[in-house]
Amino acid sequence: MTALLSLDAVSKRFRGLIAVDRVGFTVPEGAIFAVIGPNGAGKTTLFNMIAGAVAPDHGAIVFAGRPIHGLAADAICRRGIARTFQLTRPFPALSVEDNVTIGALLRRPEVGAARERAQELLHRLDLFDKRRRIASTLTLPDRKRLEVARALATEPRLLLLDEVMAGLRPTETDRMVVILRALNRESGLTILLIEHVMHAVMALAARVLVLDHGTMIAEGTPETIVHDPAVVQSYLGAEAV
Amino acid sequence: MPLEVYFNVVIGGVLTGLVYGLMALGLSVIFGVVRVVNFAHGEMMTIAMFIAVLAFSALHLDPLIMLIPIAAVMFVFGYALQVALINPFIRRPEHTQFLLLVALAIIIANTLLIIFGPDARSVQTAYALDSFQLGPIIIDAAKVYAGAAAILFTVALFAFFRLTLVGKAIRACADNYTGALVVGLDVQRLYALTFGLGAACVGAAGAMLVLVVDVTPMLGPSYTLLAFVIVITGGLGSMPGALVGGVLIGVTEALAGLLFTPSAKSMFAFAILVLVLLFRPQGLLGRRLS
Amino acid sequence: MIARLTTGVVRRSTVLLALLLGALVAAPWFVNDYLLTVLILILYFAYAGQAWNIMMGFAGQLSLGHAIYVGLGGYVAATLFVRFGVAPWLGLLAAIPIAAAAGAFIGFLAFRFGVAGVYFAILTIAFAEFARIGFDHWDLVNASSGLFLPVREYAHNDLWRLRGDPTMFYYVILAATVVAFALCRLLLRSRVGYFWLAIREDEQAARAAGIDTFRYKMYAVMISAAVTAFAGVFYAFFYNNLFPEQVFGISRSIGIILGPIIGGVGTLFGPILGAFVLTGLAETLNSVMTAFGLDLPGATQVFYGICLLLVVVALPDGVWPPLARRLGVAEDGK
Amino acid sequence: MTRISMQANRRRMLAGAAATAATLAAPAILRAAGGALRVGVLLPRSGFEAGIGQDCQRGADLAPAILKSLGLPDITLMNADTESNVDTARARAEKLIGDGAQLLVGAFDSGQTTAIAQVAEQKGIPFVINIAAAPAITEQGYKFVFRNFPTAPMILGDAFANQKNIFAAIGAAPKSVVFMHVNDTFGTAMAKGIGAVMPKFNMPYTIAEEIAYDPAARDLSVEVAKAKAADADALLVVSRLNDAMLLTRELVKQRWTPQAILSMGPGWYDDQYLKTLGSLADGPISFVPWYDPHKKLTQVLEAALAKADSNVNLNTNHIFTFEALLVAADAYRRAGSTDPKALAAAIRTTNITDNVSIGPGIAFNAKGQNDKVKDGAIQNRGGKLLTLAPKDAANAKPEWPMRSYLSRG
Repeated sequence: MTALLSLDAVSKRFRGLIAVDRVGFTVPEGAIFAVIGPNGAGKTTLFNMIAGAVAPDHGAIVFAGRPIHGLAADAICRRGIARTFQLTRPFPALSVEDNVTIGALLRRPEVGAARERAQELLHRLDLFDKRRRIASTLTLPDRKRLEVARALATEPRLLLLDEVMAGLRPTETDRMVVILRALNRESGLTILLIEHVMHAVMALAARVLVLDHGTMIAEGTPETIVHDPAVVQSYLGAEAV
Repeated sequence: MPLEVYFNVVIGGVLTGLVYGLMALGLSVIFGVVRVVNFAHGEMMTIAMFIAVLAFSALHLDPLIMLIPIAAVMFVFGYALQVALINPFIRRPEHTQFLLLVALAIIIANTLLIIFGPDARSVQTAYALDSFQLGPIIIDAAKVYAGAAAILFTVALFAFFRLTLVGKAIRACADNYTGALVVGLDVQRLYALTFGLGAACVGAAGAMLVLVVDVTPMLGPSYTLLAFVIVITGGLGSMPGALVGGVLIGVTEALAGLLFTPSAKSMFAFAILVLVLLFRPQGLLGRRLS
Repeated sequence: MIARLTTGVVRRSTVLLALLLGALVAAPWFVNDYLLTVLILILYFAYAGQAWNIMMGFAGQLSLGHAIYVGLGGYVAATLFVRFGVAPWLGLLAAIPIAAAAGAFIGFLAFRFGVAGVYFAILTIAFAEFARIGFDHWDLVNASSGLFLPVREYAHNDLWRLRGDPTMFYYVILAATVVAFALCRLLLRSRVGYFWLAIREDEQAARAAGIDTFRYKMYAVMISAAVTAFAGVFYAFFYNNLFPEQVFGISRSIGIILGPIIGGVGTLFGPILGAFVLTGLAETLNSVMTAFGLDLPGATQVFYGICLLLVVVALPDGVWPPLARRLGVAEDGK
Repeated sequence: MTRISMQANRRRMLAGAAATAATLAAPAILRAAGGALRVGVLLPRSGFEAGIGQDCQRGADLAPAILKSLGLPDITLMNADTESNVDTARARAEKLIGDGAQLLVGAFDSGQTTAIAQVAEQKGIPFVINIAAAPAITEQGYKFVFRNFPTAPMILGDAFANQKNIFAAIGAAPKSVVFMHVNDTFGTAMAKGIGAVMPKFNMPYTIAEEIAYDPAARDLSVEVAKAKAADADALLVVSRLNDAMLLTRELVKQRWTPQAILSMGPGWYDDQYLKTLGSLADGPISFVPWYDPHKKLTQVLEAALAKADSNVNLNTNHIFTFEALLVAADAYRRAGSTDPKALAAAIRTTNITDNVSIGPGIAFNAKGQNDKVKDGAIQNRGGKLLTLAPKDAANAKPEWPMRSYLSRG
């Protein structure tokens, strides 16, 4: 497997506070890769740097063989990286279908074709029946699904998911896991996720990276991670095991 | 041109700029906290100016003495306005607030027209036409008094925001709305207080301005625009910024009038505004917005 | 089932629009000259309001200085006509790129330097004022003494040179309003329209969805400016005089903006309805005042202001969205 | 003051009520068969020109009674407010015509006047302009538009002629002047005209500096400092009311009294100017379209105005609005019909010699312009306006040079 995304010694500082400190890892094409860590560990900052919302101070981010650090968010999306937001940001006054259609228009300039694609994705994410609803009226789980659908609509090679399981009931989490796994299997979509719900991480990810205070403290398969003493101490605690 | 002309003009610009700054301060305080752009700002000042004219013509009360009472009246007006009308609009989109305040401006200006008629009104104090002469330099006395009063008023307001509990609470609201709600501050009342204070500033400025400017009911829009320019130049939400912006705009217009054709002098004020927006969008003394 | 319902909605709004259009086309046979003038004013504001709505209603960029495009359009076409005898429709070909270029310049500065929200709005006012003062000093356009168009040839209607009676101007502005409506509908249903809505709703999320927001905001400003330019050309040839104070002034900008806000920002029909409501209101108030023999300057405007206030308090999203729901022709989510 | 303007408004309301009653009472068919001539009066009575518009209205309100006393037929005023806006001016003109106005009068502002002129021309309704100096208005080949007010070049020509008369009378003249003008429609038209007109008069002075300022200026201290620094003998100005007051105050504050202030526009003779500035208002000489104090009708008009508004001095705004209505009533008498075409034909042959303004009287040339109207020179003295020139209208000798501002109470 070739590397789709690789980070090399990426750092970011905010007003003297080091949010991310020399983080480096590689996500192979077609993998599902998880980043975990306690709140404030720098996960979202790391995501924001990959997605182009903020530029790294140091280090390199290479996607599909080309450096992308410092590019604008929209340029990075056009290269093939789509993201969701931890605090969901649908287009509030638009319908569910329009939200996803907008994503699909990136690769399918024809509105009709984009709408068809959006409807397929809404089916996939169990939102088809709600496609005429105004996005701001959706429940949190639906909004999370909508974000995933909109991100998928841009036809990414790499999908960045920022805590899409948070706030979901166990059955909903399982459903999301099934959907994501199917996407990964069928189209070879690479997924990088930040997740607190360890159950989902264990079920999905082939590899896990653990961040704490901006630095990497472990990387490996889920099984090795959960037994890593440093991880257990800093983050997982007794109840997660 | 003789050198003293430059001195005269610059000193005049600084003094007028201070009064403009106080007027703009009201806009700045309101925007900084309530996040509403007061498009009726100039009209509110016109109300204050007419009150000053009435007080002088009916009771021979000097506008500088009336400064505090007029500020108090305008405070009540602003407070009531916020409670009755503006409060439901705080979370609404900007264009809706714009419409609300434009409607208010239309009502104020034309009510004043009906009550006072269209003619320019002024206040002829004993010192209205005095000037101080220092060698070749001549300084307009009324502008000196007005400028000094503007500084005093601003210092008092600054102290209020820094030292009193209510002032600190208002600043907390401005910094973090949700946070203020969480710690149990009565945000709506604080907003009303703020709008009242902003109105008081513009009221005080109006009382001073009648010393140097005649008032007509249609004066509002040009002062609203001036307040925008000053406040954005100095930094929206920054109190010293408003005064600095006022002085900068005052001096710029004065010098531009001297060096170029005076009829185009406000173009230079707009040029400064554009430059500030582009290169220092938070304003000269404003804090950078995230 | 759902499909049948939607076609029903579409058909109903088409029928209503056709009825309105039919009534407007037939209007000159039924109304007197005064009402015809009022209708021209309404359509003029409906047209300009639609143009502004492209920028604000669709792409979410609040322009409070739209008079600059009215003024540029009017002055370019009028100057070409007065100085070189160029017909207004050819003048329009110059006015449109010039207005669009001005829009592009303002947009470029604002969007490149991250000027947004209220700051952007004030920047647009600043440029309109800039233009006003500049034209007040520009001798080629007669500075502040005003540019007058020759109005001699009234004998017959000359559509090519836009010289003629109010009925001709009425049909010109009616056609322009219809074209603008069709254009807005087309834009809103196209890729660019969806991208604008995304930017209006959440610019950061729009960028995350791969939208080059700078470019699409530029399109919005330029198209809006270009469409507005014709309002200026129409103004120049209908009133036959241009004064910088009258065409570039802040009150003209406000006049353009009020209609769409009252009607419903971001809707297709809102700007048109808003123009009817506002101009209708102003004229009705005036007639009522005259009928009661109340000749008190300023009183009409006070009542007008109060009505504006009541509408915005009662219907903050504008008159059209609730009315459309009542009529069963709601514009789906947009 | 408040009380007075309220009274004026109430009176106007009553007049309006009467007009409406008349409208309702008279069926359309009877209109042509005599009765009062219905005149639409369009003035900017709100908005930024409200002051002047309402002042003009005073002249209109006095007209019907005076004209009746002269034995002229009745006229009924139909008042409309243009709100200082071109769009509104046009709509109001259409409305007035729709409501039965048979003749229009207005509208002070050149832009609004042009908009109304087009409506009048299309409808074939005569339009008598009270005040508007832009030359272009009567260069359009209109058949139904008439102007009993001088154009900017005419005002300039008369101003220079009258100045030379005054200089000759006092045996002195300034060597240099600073020319300050407001940068609005009228001010720019005058500034442009001056280059063409002044050389023809071989004036004794040169223009040391030209200073254009903003009509909405909040402060004129810089402008005056600049003018003072030019070190000229006199001040030549074209201004409006507010800026005239601002300029005067700045002259006092900056302690500069020029030999003379020669104004070629409104402002310096306005009532508001005299009342507000008191003794400081004395001295400026205005070269403007004015009344001839010796004419009989002037005295009638002055008396009527004194009765209606004792605080107000007769001025240009009243005179020319009144004269516009005089033209209307006179035409109606001669035409004997309210038919617009007959009225327009009658106006074209107007020859009124018993009028108010200076000059031989009112008559219109082929373009509809009264090219006989003459300007006067008036000086503010002790709160009154004295006429210095032309000779046959004069009732005082000039006071020259101006008394120093610093020596006044």
